[in-house]
Amino acid sequence: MTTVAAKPATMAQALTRALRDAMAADPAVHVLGEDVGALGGVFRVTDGLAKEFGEDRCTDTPLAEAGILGTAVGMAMYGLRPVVEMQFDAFAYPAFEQVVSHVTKMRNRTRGRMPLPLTIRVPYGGGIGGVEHHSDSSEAYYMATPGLHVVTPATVADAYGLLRASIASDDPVVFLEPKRLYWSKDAWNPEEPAPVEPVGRAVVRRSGRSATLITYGPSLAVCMEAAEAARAEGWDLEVVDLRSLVPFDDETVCASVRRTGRAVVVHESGSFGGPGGEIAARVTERCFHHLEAPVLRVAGFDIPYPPPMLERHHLPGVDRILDAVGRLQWEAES
Amino acid sequence: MTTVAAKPATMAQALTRALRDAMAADPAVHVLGEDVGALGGVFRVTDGLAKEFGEDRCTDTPLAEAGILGTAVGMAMYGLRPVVEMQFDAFAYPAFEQVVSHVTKMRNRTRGRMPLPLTIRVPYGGGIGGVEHHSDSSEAYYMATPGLHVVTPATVADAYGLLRASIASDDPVVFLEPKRLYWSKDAWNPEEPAPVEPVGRAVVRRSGRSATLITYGPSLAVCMEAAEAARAEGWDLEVVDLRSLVPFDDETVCASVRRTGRAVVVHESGSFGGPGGEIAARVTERCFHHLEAPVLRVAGFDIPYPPPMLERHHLPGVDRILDAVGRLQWEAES
Amino acid sequence: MTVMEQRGAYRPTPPPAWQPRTDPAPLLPDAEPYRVLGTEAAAHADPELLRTLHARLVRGRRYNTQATALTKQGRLAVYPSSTGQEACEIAAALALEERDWLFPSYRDTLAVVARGVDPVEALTLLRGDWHTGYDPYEHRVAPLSTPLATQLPHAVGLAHAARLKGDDVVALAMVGDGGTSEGDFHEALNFAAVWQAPVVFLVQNNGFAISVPLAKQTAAPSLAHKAVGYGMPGRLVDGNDAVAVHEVLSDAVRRARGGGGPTLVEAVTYRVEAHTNADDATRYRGDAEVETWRRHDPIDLLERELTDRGLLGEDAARAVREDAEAMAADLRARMNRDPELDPMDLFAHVYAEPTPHLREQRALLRAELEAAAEAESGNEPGTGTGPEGTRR
Amino acid sequence: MTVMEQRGAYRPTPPPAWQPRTDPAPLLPDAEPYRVLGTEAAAHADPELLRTLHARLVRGRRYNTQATALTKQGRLAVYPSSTGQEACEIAAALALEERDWLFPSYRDTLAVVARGVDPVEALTLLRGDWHTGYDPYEHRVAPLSTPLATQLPHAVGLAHAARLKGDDVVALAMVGDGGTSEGDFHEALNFAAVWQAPVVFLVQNNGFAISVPLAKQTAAPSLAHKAVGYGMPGRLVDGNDAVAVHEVLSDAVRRARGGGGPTLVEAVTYRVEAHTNADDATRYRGDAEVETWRRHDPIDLLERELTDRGLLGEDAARAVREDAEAMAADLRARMNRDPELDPMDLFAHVYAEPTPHLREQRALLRAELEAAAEAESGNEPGTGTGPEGTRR
Ligand SMILES: Cc1ncc(C[n+]2csc(CCOP(=O)(O)OP(=O)(O)O)c2C)c(N)n1
Ligand SMILES: Cc1ncc(C[n+]2csc(CCOP(=O)(O)OP(=O)(O)O)c2C)c(N)n1
Ligand SMILES: [Mg+2]
Ligand SMILES: [Mg+2]
Repeated sequence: MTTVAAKPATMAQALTRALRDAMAADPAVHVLGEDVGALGGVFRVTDGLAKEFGEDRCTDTPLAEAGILGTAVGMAMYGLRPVVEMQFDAFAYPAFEQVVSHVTKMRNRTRGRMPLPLTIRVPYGGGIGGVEHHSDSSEAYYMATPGLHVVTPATVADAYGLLRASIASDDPVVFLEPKRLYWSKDAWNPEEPAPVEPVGRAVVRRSGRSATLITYGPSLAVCMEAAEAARAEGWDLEVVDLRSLVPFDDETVCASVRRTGRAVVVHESGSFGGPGGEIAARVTERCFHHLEAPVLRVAGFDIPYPPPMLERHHLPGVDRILDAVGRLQWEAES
Repeated sequence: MTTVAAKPATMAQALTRALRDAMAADPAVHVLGEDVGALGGVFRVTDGLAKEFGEDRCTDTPLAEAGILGTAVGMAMYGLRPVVEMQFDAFAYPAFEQVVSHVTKMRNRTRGRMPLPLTIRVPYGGGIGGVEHHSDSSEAYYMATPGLHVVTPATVADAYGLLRASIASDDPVVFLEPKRLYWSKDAWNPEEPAPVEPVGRAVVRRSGRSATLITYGPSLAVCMEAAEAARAEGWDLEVVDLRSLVPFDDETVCASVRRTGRAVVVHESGSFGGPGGEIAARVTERCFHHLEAPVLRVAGFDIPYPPPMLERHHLPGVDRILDAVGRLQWEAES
Repeated sequence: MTVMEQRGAYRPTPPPAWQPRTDPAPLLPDAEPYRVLGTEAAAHADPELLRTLHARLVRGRRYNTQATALTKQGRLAVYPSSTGQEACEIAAALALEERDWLFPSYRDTLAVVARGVDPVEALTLLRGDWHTGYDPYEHRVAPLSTPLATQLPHAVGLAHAARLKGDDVVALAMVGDGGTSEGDFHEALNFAAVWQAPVVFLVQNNGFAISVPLAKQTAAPSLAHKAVGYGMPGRLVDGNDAVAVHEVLSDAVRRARGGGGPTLVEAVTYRVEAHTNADDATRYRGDAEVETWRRHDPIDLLERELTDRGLLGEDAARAVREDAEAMAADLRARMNRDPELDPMDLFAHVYAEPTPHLREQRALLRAELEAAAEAESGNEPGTGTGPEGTRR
Repeated sequence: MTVMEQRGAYRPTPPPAWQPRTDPAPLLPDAEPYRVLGTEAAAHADPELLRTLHARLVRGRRYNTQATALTKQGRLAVYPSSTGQEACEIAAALALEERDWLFPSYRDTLAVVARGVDPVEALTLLRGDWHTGYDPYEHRVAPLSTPLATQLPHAVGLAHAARLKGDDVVALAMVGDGGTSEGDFHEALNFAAVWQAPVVFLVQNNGFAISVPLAKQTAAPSLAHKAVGYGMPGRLVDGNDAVAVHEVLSDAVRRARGGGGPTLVEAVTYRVEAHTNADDATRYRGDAEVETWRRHDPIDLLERELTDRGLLGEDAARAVREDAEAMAADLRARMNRDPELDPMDLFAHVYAEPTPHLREQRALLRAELEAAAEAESGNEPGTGTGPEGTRR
């Protein structure tokens, strides 16, 4: 293989490449969804796949999400490895019964005889000026459903690696693609993608000693920026990117929090009943005596996602994160 | 009104009475669902309503949950006050898109012009030997959806009072009925029901000084039993019944935890991404310096709900609660 | 007497005594879409109706081009144009009485405006200042909203409720060819037929669901053929023939109003523009096909009829154009003003009363905004109002 | 060549050139349910088939009564009997080749057993020792499961996958009259027709969805009339006529296998027993109706034919009964043994590998069970094995 120098690629391109490589590597991989064929998907993530692999491998379905996922279940029962595209987060809800009542239960129901290796790709989150129903963060629903893996990349390289790993997984995966990162760029060499590891490991994106920001997907970049800005306040923040909400990497997260003694969970999803509650609770259970302050949460408000012109007030920003860090009872330390 | 002495009534009877009284008081109240008419519902909660109020007020619908809730939305848009019955927890999932994308968003979308006063009754939880898909605890999904109230009674009197309050509410309510309490009995006077207060207040069901058990619905009785058993270990447990998960009564819960310094959240729902994470996180945020130990959770396992013959291993029981109480770092105190 | 009793409760009978519960024959659509313009029937069309339809269609077309232009200027987040489909949009609005209700799909801004909603308020969703700009009760128009087919059961429920209350109200619900594949379409039509609710379902079959052509959406002889499976009549109509659509919808509305139950109308039309301004239609269809349809333009069809019958003089035609231009100018002017927004509105209508939890979050935002305002007035102005721009 | 290309891609044409995409006429069901028994056609029925069907139906009936008896003895949590519907159950299983797949609804234990699944393993869900007792791949039978209509898209996906792989496999999916109202029914039939998947849909119209009669479920002329709206043929058959059901299903399977696409079959039958043992049918229907149907019993119909034609002698009849009794005795004996259960199985198959989080929970349960076992062996035995009973 000739070595190609890393050059900037977008997350969307890395995802396309992951699908293409997965399809080339395994004829059982089939892509299906609305507009995934000639159009290449509304975000162009499936661009070129129908042409390269034929419409039987990359199929435009009728417009019915429960039907898409339901038929994908049947395809997986017959040994295929379907990758389903839901066009937007809020348009995955019609398929919710199939997720909760079958996708996540078939393996267990049959004592492992009928696994369902399928991947449900869901563009999610806000920050793109989308109108109502185009900016939902639905991860809380999927986290609360045993039997699923819930994966979300925050970098271009992870978009490739985690999607390959998800498709290769013998368990069903909800793969959440942060919409606002689709056009984010990063130096990345498609010819030498990082080795594809199984999902389940968080990664420390920035080391620090004062406090840990625990985050994922669309909020990683905001946290990195906040960590940079925090230096002016004398705080040296560590940033952990979860990469998968299920499996949850307690080891990496707790090792960080035990070191820093303080933590803030940051995500776009609403806070009430959202991922941050689980994360804060389990970190507290495991690190109670290391904590100088309660684990705080910076999250979207508990409101319907706002219209485009107001979304910046809703999304966790650098200032809101720094305000939370400021509330981590620094006096207590001295 | 003649005074009738309180005699034992079941929770199912109290719910029936609440529906009947609500329908009698307000002609806008309409009941609809599968088998709610002649049969009176599979749990007989709507027994007699079609006869008393006619089939137009208590209507057997075609078998389609999204259709039931979707038409109820339209009825509420026209000024009715629909009370929808979902036959079992897992059979409410087909209606999930209507819940998330419309029921909870209509008022906000229209700046308050189009409120949707509707109640979605969902028999939920296990402990009744139900086969697969008949024992789900789905409250985590509803909690994570802003715009809903999420209410669940644990006593016969509350079944009446909270259902009346839910139907009277101008906001949409998911009313979760603990299946295994349907036939539980309590002295209750239907002619003198407790005054109907708006939802949103938790209640201390048992006072204690050692630690607080925070619970709701089907787990209240188990917690009361655990509190009784705990006396043998020298623990004097307080038990808080939340009654509504949304609105959440931080005041009552935190007052208790600040007094006792220790807390365990108990529910049937799975723990990962479940209600307990939110509760533990928010209690910790608010009471950190009063806590002698992390807030622990005793919950269902994070597995598909087990088959009837194994469910007792899954459900939080007295021993598991006492084990958790035992882990609340009692040494630290002395 | 209950709804069911009125209709005579069905009791199962063993096959020896079996008979169809309704006669299917009258429910089936004709083999050809119904047309008036360009046929002999056109001669009988009311001149006033022809003129009204023409003026409204021209205005509608102008609205579409103006709204599309506004997206280019960044004044709208997105606009799904109904150019080529104006006959359906306008006829749908005109077939209803004032007391009736319209349930539009996300593409039907034009029908909403034709119903009387302020042209700017109808664009709120797509402009992005709020979700719904108009009061649904003012003109009895359900909120424009994107989840496909979900408005159909709402229409059924509302019509059913109106009937139970004894009100003489019909609901007309619009959906696209793609939307007919959703489960909600099925459930809504079934409830409507069982309840004999006064609803009319209008499917605009414009050939595509974004990039997906009808052949990948359904294998049915026509979408109107779906009606028989619910026990309601299906009607097929040329969706570019405003007179025909108006007649078929008016008939269906009349039928519903008279207690005859729901009707499914398929209007065969074409989406001449791309799905939205953000779409690239060349990826999935060729110019030739679009051209065929441009030659069957709904406004041209009407104008030909009006001219042939000498019903549209030079002056009248100019007046129609000027009226449309005035509407467009007004729309431009009003859309070019920034809407006034209060971020605190985010918390105002989630519940009738905010929960204690929301009150906390509202206080947080208020504090942030106040801090930002202070920082702005004290320091350099114009550093933005979002949390990101205001800390230091 | 793709599926779509094979069928010739539809391109929208303006109404002047419009024509139905498929001819609807052949898709419509006959006005009367198709019958063989009791008609002249019965004389041509293969004696061997008649005898086989008879023996299987008798066995099926006996299975139903035995399973119902087991609920009374507390050996099953619940049992939805298919008494009166045995003709559909058995014919569905017999219409398939071994390599084909059956997708049952929750009521179709009988079809599952007729397909070859062990009679005890087929009851696992209802007995409550696990969710699915059999290996779906052994006899190509999808798991029995309760969420209505959700199995239909699975059948379509499986059949589609088989076709893509070039395998000669047909899927037969069963659903009730109530289940046809669900959105999943609609979506499954539509996908099947668009993909021309080799699927047969069998609706057992048994008159009720629990307490809800068909008239409150649909206003359609028949459920088979739904087929035309998807572009597939609809067939109506007397569901108590085993020969007729077998023939109609075999035709549909043959058609699917030959690449002719899906078929919707409505079998008109009746649920003679209550919905399940837990139901009280007197709340919603009278005895007279049930009696009418008992006189149209599927086993009687067959026996009359066999006797008339002298095909069922005394000995043969006894052999059939004895075979059924032997099956029932075996079922009783095996169901009266308590199943052996390991609570640790709860964690074994949630994922291919348990997550770290689940490993923690598994360890907790194991510790509890070990403590309980110790307590039990050390102290008084027999205090139960659940967490509640074992602490002190
Ligand atoms: C439930 C749902 N799924 C997917 C989408 C994304 N989407 C928006 S428009 C559209 C195509 C709609 O096609 P059709 O119903 O024919 O209406 P048209 O756009 O032609 O007016 C799709 C797939 C959506 N809005 N809602
Ligand atoms: C999605 C869903 N909703 C509701 C139920 C509860 N339920 C179980 S059986 C039944 C009636 C089914 O009627 P039908 O489809 O006619 O089948 P039958 O019972 O007559 O065989 C209902 C409502 C369910 N199992 N699944
Ligand atoms: Mg369309
Ligand atoms: Mg039935």
